[in-house]
Amino acid sequence: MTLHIVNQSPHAGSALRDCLNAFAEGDALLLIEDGVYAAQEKAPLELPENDVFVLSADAEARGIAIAPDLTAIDDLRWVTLCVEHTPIVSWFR
Amino acid sequence: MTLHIVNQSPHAGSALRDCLNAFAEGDALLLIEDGVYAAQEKAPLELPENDVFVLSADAEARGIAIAPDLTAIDDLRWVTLCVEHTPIVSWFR
Amino acid sequence: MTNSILALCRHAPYGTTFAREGLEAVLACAAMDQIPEVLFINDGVYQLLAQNPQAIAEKSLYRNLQALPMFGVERIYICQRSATERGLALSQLQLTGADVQLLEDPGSLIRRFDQVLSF
Amino acid sequence: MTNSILALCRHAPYGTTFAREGLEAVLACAAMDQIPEVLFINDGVYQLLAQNPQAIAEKSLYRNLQALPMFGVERIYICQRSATERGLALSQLQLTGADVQLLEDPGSLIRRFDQVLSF
Amino acid sequence: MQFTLVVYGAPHSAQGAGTALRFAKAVLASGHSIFRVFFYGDGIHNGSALATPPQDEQDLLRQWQALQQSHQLDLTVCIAAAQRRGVLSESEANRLERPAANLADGFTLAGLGQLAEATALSDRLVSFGG
Amino acid sequence: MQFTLVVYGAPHSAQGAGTALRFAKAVLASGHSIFRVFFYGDGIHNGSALATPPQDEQDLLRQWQALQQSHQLDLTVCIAAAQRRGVLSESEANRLERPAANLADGFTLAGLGQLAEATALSDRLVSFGG
Repeated sequence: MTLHIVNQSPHAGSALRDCLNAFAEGDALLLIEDGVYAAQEKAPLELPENDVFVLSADAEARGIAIAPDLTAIDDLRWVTLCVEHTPIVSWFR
Repeated sequence: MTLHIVNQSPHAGSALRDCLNAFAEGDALLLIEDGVYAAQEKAPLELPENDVFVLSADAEARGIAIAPDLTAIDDLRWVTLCVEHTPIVSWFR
Repeated sequence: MTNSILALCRHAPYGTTFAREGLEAVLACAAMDQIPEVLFINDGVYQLLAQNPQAIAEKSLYRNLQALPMFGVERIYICQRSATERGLALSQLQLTGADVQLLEDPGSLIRRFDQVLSF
Repeated sequence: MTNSILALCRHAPYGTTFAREGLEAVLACAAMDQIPEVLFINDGVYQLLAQNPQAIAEKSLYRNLQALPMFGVERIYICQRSATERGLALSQLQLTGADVQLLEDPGSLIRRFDQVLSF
Repeated sequence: MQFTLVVYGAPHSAQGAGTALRFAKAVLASGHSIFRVFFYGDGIHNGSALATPPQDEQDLLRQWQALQQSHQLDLTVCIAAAQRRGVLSESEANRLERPAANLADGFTLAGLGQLAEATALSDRLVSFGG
Repeated sequence: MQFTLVVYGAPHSAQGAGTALRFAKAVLASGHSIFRVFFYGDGIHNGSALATPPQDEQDLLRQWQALQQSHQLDLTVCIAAAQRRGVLSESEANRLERPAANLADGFTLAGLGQLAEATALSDRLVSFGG
């Protein structure tokens, strides 16, 4: 199952929308960098119900409160996610 | 009256939408670089009725057919547009 | 007579350097007595949300923005639509010592200026 | 056994260098007998629209893409949704010598591969 | 009229670098003058003497240099943005104890005050995104 | 497991450069190994020896170099992307008749074949956007 990584703000760029259009059942999503703006409660795009992760360093940096149904993770857990999934697809710029 | 310049694809980034949200009556819009993808007939965003210009070098480069109600211009006409307007605002990335 | 200047701050902090380098340019203008007015719009409104970027080894842009009023940059606007779309209230977007104003019509603000710097 | 590779081409030509440098990477993989399959998706579908970039002093990416089948890169997909959203028909998006396939479900294609290179 | 151009795009990365050059030529061809071209953000890479594009790609550096010579253009590279990104003059390389300098002939390193001045004093300012 | 990292972001321009470094540290801290870090596109600027960030900003170059030394990391900079953008080794600078070299110690210039090989042979590939 694929791990999708999105680093772009959902307001500024299409990366998250593009990713969700290529999302398959059972895939996981990780929001990093400006991607964490999609992790707020009233974010513009609806996220998958399961397996959505948020890099906590980036959320904290930006002062973002992560919606309760998402999972905040650190860098080590990110590595584990990569071990658990294949392929890994980055959506950027 | 303001001249707005947009260089981003309307599918990939928010620059054009952001620009249109800050557009005032009588302003002019110039689409350059990947912004010319908004100049096609079935583009995703509705453009102002008047004073929308498209840099023809960029449209030609990308193989884009410019919608008939828009004005294709060359670099010299772009300079004239800048002389005729103030301020000039670029919306990018 | 020199030109009136508006700085248009459109980008979120940290993801790119537009926000940081925009602030540096605004402060440089102010230091030359070419004091710009500043409009935070689109993802730029996130610059004014309190931040804690230690974990990504960055300086706090939010804290550095607080220097604007000390440099005489006091006319600071926030695009209302941008804030609302992002679920942000004016009370969350503050600069100490500045009268931050919500703006309904950015287009009519922009055309008041001779020059606009985009960041 | 080496990994299967998908190249995900998401960017329009010319505005940035992702498209050009993506093509170079795909050709390099093919030259090493690690032949990737290629998915044009999002603004990447514009790479397959005939181009004439002389006026901006660029080489034609479109023309260079035609080299893909000669290097053995023959499994080439276009995201149907991306093409439709941009008003493009399959007949406008062709590579000489390749059987370009329209793809309805990019997610299930992607997960067939071991590695995905994004451009 | 006096134009100032602000360039945010790096060559061989964003089209804005090439667009700015074309616009500069059009300004001069129209009989206007250029007060300053200010390279900021990633745009500072336009001033790198080491960029060596393949033969069949355009060489923006030589074109900027030719324009600078023929029109005495003021090509100013923001010193703070350039330091961070590794474009240094001889004197900066010495001062910062770095092993080499790579600022191209025809370009000058200077502070953001030059952007402020150009914004205040030129008739038109046009920015070229990254 | 063997990881390959592909870095598209330039330091002091896109956060991806710093994110890649943090991820590399986490990979090593987790007991996995790094097959290669491949710097492509604007990411090649990570290999510039001349980048001199202000004292109060992070110095990614020194951190990559320290990691390279402690873990014998393979830090490969794409030679074609680097030529275009002006990051050259001594031998490239000589060959291309450029006035200076600026590739940092610990980094190696090599062709895109190194990306192909790493993609084919490592267990996981993670890309860091610009």
